[in-house]
Amino acid sequence: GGGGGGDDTAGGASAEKLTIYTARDKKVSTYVVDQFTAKYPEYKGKVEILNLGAQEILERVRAEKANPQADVWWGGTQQGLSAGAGEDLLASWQPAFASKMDPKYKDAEGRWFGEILLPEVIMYNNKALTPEQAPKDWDDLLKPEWKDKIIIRDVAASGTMRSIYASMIVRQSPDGSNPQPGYDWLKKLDANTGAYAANPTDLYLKLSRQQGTISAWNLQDVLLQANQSNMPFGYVMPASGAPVLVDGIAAVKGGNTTGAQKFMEFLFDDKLRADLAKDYYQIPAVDIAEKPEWLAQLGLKPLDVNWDVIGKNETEWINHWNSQIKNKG
Amino acid sequence: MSTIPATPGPATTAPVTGEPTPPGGSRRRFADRFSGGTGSRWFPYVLVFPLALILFGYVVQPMFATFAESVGVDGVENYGSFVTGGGVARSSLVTSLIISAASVLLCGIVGVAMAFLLKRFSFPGRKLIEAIILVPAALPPLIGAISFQLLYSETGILPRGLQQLFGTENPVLPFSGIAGVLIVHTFTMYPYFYLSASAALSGMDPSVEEAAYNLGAGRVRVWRTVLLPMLTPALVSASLLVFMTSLASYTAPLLFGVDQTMTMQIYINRTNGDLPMASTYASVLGVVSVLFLLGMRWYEGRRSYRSQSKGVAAHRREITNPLGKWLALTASILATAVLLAPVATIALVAFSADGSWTTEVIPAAYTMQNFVTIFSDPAAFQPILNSLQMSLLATVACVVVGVLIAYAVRRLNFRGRGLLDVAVMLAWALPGTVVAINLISAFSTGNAFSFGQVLIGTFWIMPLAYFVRFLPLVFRSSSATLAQIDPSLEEAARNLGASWWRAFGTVTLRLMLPGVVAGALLAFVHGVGEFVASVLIYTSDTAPISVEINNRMYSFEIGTAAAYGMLQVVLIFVVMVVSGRLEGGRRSSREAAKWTA
Amino acid sequence: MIDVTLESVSKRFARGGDTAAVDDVDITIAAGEFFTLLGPSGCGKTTTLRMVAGFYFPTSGRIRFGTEDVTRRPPNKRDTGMVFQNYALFPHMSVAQNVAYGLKIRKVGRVESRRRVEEALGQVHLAGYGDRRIDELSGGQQQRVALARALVIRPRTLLLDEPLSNLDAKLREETRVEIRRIQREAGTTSIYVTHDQAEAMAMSDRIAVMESGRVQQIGAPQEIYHQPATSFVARFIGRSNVLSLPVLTAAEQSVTVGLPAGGEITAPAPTGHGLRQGDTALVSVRPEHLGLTSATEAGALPGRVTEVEFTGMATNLVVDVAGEPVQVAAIDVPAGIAAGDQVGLRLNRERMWVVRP
Amino acid sequence: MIDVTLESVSKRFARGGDTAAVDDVDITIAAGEFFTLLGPSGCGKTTTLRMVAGFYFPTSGRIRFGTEDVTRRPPNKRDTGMVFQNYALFPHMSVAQNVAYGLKIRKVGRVESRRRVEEALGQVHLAGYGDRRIDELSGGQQQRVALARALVIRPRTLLLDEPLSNLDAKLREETRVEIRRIQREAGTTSIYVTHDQAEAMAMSDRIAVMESGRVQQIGAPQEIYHQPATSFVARFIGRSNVLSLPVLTAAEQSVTVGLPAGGEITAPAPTGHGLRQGDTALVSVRPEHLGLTSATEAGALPGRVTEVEFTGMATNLVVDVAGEPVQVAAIDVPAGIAAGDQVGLRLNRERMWVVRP
Ligand SMILES: Nc1ncnc2c1ncn2[C@@H]1O[C@H](COP(=O)(O)OP(=O)(O)OP(=O)(O)O)[C@@H](O)[C@H]1O
Ligand SMILES: Nc1ncnc2c1ncn2[C@@H]1O[C@H](COP(=O)(O)OP(=O)(O)OP(=O)(O)O)[C@@H](O)[C@H]1O
Ligand SMILES: [Mg+2]
Ligand SMILES: [Mg+2]
Repeated sequence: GGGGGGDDTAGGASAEKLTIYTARDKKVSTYVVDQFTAKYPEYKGKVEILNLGAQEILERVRAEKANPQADVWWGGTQQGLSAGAGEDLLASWQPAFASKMDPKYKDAEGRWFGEILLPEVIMYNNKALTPEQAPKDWDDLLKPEWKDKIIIRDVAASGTMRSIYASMIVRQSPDGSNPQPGYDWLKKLDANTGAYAANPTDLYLKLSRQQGTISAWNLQDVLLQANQSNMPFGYVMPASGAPVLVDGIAAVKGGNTTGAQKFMEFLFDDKLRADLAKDYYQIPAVDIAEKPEWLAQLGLKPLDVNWDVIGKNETEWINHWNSQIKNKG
Repeated sequence: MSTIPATPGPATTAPVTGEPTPPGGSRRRFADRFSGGTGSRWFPYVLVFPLALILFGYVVQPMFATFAESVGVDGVENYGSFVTGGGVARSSLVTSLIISAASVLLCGIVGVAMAFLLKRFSFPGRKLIEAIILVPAALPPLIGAISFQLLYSETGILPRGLQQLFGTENPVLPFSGIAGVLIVHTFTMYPYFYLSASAALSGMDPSVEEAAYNLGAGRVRVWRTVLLPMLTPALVSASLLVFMTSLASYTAPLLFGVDQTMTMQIYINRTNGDLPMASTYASVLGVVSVLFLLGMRWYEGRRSYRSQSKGVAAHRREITNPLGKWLALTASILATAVLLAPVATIALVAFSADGSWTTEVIPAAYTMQNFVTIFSDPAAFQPILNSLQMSLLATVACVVVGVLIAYAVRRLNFRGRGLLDVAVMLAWALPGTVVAINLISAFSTGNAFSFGQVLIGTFWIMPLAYFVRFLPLVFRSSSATLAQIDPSLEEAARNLGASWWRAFGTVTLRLMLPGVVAGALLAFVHGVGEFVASVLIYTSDTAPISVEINNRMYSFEIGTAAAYGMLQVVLIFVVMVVSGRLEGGRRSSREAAKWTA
Repeated sequence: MIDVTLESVSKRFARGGDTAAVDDVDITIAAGEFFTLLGPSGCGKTTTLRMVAGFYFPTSGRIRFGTEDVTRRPPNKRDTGMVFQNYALFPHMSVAQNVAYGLKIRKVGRVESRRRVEEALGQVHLAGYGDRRIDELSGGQQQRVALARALVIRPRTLLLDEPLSNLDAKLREETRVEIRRIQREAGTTSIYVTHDQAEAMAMSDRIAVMESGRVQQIGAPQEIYHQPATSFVARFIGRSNVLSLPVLTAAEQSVTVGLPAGGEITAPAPTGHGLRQGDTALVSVRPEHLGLTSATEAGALPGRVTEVEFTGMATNLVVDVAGEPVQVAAIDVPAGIAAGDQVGLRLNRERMWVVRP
Repeated sequence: MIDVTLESVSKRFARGGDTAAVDDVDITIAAGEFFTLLGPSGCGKTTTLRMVAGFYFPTSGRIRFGTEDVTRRPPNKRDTGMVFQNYALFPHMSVAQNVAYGLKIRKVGRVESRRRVEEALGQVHLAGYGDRRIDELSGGQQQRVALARALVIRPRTLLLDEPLSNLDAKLREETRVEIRRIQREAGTTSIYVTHDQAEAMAMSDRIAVMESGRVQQIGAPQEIYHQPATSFVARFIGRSNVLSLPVLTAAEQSVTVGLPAGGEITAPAPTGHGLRQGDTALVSVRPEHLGLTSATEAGALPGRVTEVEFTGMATNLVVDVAGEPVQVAAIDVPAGIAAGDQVGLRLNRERMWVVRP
């Protein structure tokens, strides 16, 4: 095992060790790091990747605050990263790509930056339903024909789902002052929900084994499952728009800043972004020149919601949903 | 007129000198105290102090930190929510308690029944079943629980199979909610009961059982009034472990959608960022566990379970009907099949092509691809080696420390005995995440417990975490067997001149061995499968097998994850077989044979 | 009425060496009889008892209760009350609970049960110990609990395996009177194992003397004592001197033998003894039936005292008669008698008996 | 030379009721002495022994070996060899391994160790049983293994807690000779617990008689037998009739008492007996010192036989003398004597003794 992360200068090598905590898929992270070390050979053998869940990254970074082990926090929701920033865990800086980025996709103080966009769409089992049969918009989910056909990844523990549900509330009360119509809507959705899935895997299993036929999920994963794992999944871009989540990256405060910054700059390399978009269905948070076909044809329609309102109220709303609505519709 | 000397005969032994104590006397006295064994008033403290320090540093103090956090902000309100009801807090607590109590009951029935079948009957294949029977305990996290879903849930093999068989409209007998949680708990935790009950059965004084038969008690009654009560220490030990595991169980409620449980609420609150409330849940969890522990201690302490017989009674009862043997064989095979079903399901997944298994009862297409994928990765074996190495290290440490604490708590008289007991078990009651976070906070800078070393980011933090988490397993099961052993055996050894250490090693420990081995096996198996704590402290060099499985699960490579899971199962199975040999498979079948000879 | 029958019962243990622990034993015990198994340590007493209780199955032979074959009947269906040699008390129960166990199984009411438990504890002098834990009792107290536990259920057959071995003489005597009383009142058939021959003599209706798994003699105490069948029995029951003496003439029920110091004496012998003139007869004489007299008395065996041991009631001497050590127990010995003294031993023809080897 | 000293040693158990298990015991044992603790079941013998061995600490008082205070010395530093009342054999070791255990600790070489183990097993008549597992032995055989295990290490002090209780008379006698021989040869100080008073008499240099945790009398066997200090000792050691008789005249070492049937007799009494005319003296008479005679003989106590029990060597009778049951042991009783017969009991003034209550 290696010694402590950031202060490991032994051997007088030209580059310090770089430790990355990532919530990205292992295939993605391996691919990116391979490209990175190809470009910066001094980092060969010096990059250590730990694949963790987004929540675990937060826990780890938080617990290691006194002696940070990680340099890069790669992959986390806007909420998670903001929490980290709020707890003074993240380093603040201004990379080159920041200027190209829409301010709503990054932290104002430069402590984290959006990397990819995750539109939340309607997913369906395309063995059980034809694209014509699938619901076209969020409100279609409440139709009686979908009674018990909907599978939902359990909300409280999932950043993705929390955002979708909060968006559904904000959709009906843009300033968040009156969540009641949203609650009513969610209650009807709960009535149609056949089962809550424990985690993504569970969701995929339940859906593919037709315990239900519809779900709400992020586009990237739907495409990945359908194209790489043979899953019978299709998606519908909701007519009224998809809530778009930002998944980002940050440099950990007290870590190997040089390496972290070099890595983050590299991640926004145009070529790399294009590859990731093509192979891993990522929608970059910055504009890229060369879009793969699926992205060009996507027709992404963001749902117009105020994320600050969501950020402020999410916990309360989700707690309410969890205790008053879930399984009661 | 008699040959009896009126006065005592002359002494021929070396006379005792009447000289004053030599100069070194006082120092020798002092040394005596420390080598003085159970006799010295100091001994218990000398033995226990380092242990208490470890426990304080790694378990108690972090627990207090958790508690402090929970009362820091809105403390009264947080705890109040458990009392006032209405909210989630109270119903979570109640649900958790119900699940735990029911799990104890179900695991008890399955575990003790298996122990009885396997320890009291000898039949062909018994040894194989003995090795297999612990495999369910080794089910990899996540995929293990998923295998239960694949088996018993609405879309599972069994309900769908029955549906097809009977041609019904809906799946038959699907398990969901609490029932589903209980089925997972039963099949993964019964080994606690199985192991401790079998260790206790082999250490029990058989003549006591005979006495009950002689007084006219039938087989059932003997079990109810003599054997089970005599197994109390073992059953208490297993109940504690099962109760606390169920209380802290996370994956099963998660998968079966029972979200009003303590652990789910801890997780949800952490995700919400409400750390004080999460800590409150964790503290309540700890308090409930401690209360349960104290209750069990009291219950167990009311009676004695030591053999009081004169001499050593033969283990032998000759059974009249050979039918019993064959019934036992049938029952064992059936039970094993049921217990192994989840493992078989994982195997099924491992050999099926990803995405090929949707609405069918069993997969339609089979492939070796998953294994090829794993083995084509040059680093495929690294996580396996890591897990083996780390849990072996931790197991060794658990055995050394756990056995000594068990001895101290059972046999020595000192202040704070009960506290020590509680401190050890607390580590088990705490969720793994909490233990890991505590360790990170403790070792992210150097401190006294690590001799000033920063352990975070090193190899050592992992075995240390396993040690802290799994110490209670060894401690409990050692303590249970110790309760049966007549202390006069140790006294005899001491009387023959053995130092405390020697008497302990050659007699007490030797007689405790079945329990120690049972605990060590559990610790090892759990170490190999540990995930929740590992994921927070592993480094890329020390990635354990569970993290590897989890990564593959995460990217929904369920086939390769299952293939990895199978490797883990096979590994554990091999360890079981080997340890079965080591621990005297011959002896155990001989013991069993004695009951049916 | 015959109550317990052992028919050519043998028991071999897997690791018991070549010899059987119990070897072709035939015993018939009448209903209500107090029957004792007596024999040296390791002769198979416990094994026999355990077969009757149902804990061992005979390797061959059968066991009957009355006319029923119970050879393979489970122990809990035999209605025997056994005192185990190792006590086998339930450590997780109090003294009273131990004693009450069998009553509970027999569904005796609570009040009645409490009464009987108290009575039984009183009978073994443990009144007031009911609430004690077993590990808080002395060895002898534990043994008495074991006894009370077997007595209280008033079983059809009592099996007592050295139930008094850890009690002092006083208590032992009192307890054996108690056992006998209970046994007689209820007419319980009892099989009693003891290593104490005085106890066996005092209590038993009949005694079986065993050696190395075989029964040597079965008979009433007096019969076994006065007319031992073999030299083993003669030596084992009480003490006995077995003198090898030349047969001068043999009658049907007596044999006249020559004495080493000259002279002859006629000793009673069992019918069918099969001895003839010229054979060597084994004549058993008990130490207390040898009178101590002067070395010169006519008809007495002259010898030299080699050992003197005071035992309370009597004084034991060993007298060397023509190279053979002869044991003598005398109540009133001349004061100051010591090793080396020359004495004479007076024989009593009525109290001699010819035995088989 | 003093070897073991108990100074006002008491032991109370947490749950032992009000009374102490051992109560203010003072004992001094000389080096090489064979000292016996004798007393009824539960009187505190084992507790005393365990304090000497170091398994219990006295609640108060001290224990010395020679001049060293060992009250709190750990058991393995005491060099005592103990035979436990419950044997405490190591079930996971063979017979030979059990016996060899102490030798191994004493680092005796393998060859020598094997030799000594075999010798010890021979001494307890278990040669050839070395490879057996403990649970394959009979009760008496297990007890002998426990004995061999303690003897083989030749400890400084031997502590024997009823080591022969499960052996037959024959073997017990042989074994006790063996124990005495080994003990004498090595000059081992020994504390022996037994419930068998004949054994205590035959083996011991001195005996302490205990009752309810207290020492009643310490003395040589003959002294205890013939001059019991208290009526308890008189009754406990052997059997004794303690007659309450009115004191007519009292001398320094004797007391003259009146007999119920008229007449008087002078009985020896311990110095300082403190009796005066008009007091009631307790006079102890042993059953075997009462002669059976005709009811009419002058100076004899007339009475009526109420019980007759045959015990082998002697016949025990209970004779009712003026309402008091008096025990009689007679060697030669008139044939056909039975309950209801009128008899006379002849007193022997030499064999009477005045005791404290
Ligand atoms: N652990 C204990 N707790 C309470 N009382 C006890 C304990 N051990 C012994 N006693 C009591 O102390 C008294 C003395 O016990 P001890 O074992 O010394 O008797 P003993 O003289 O050896 O009797 P025995 O001949 O029956 O073995 C007994 O009345 C017994 O009940
Ligand atoms: N399980 C066993 N395996 C082998 N041999 C055994 C077993 N149990 C007893 N024996 C042997 O069988 C013989 C008879 O044993 P048993 O217990 O019947 O003797 P016992 O007459 O009761 O003797 P004791 O008076 O010593 O209790 C003994 O020689 C003993 O060693
Ligand atoms: Mg026996
Ligand atoms: Mg005792």
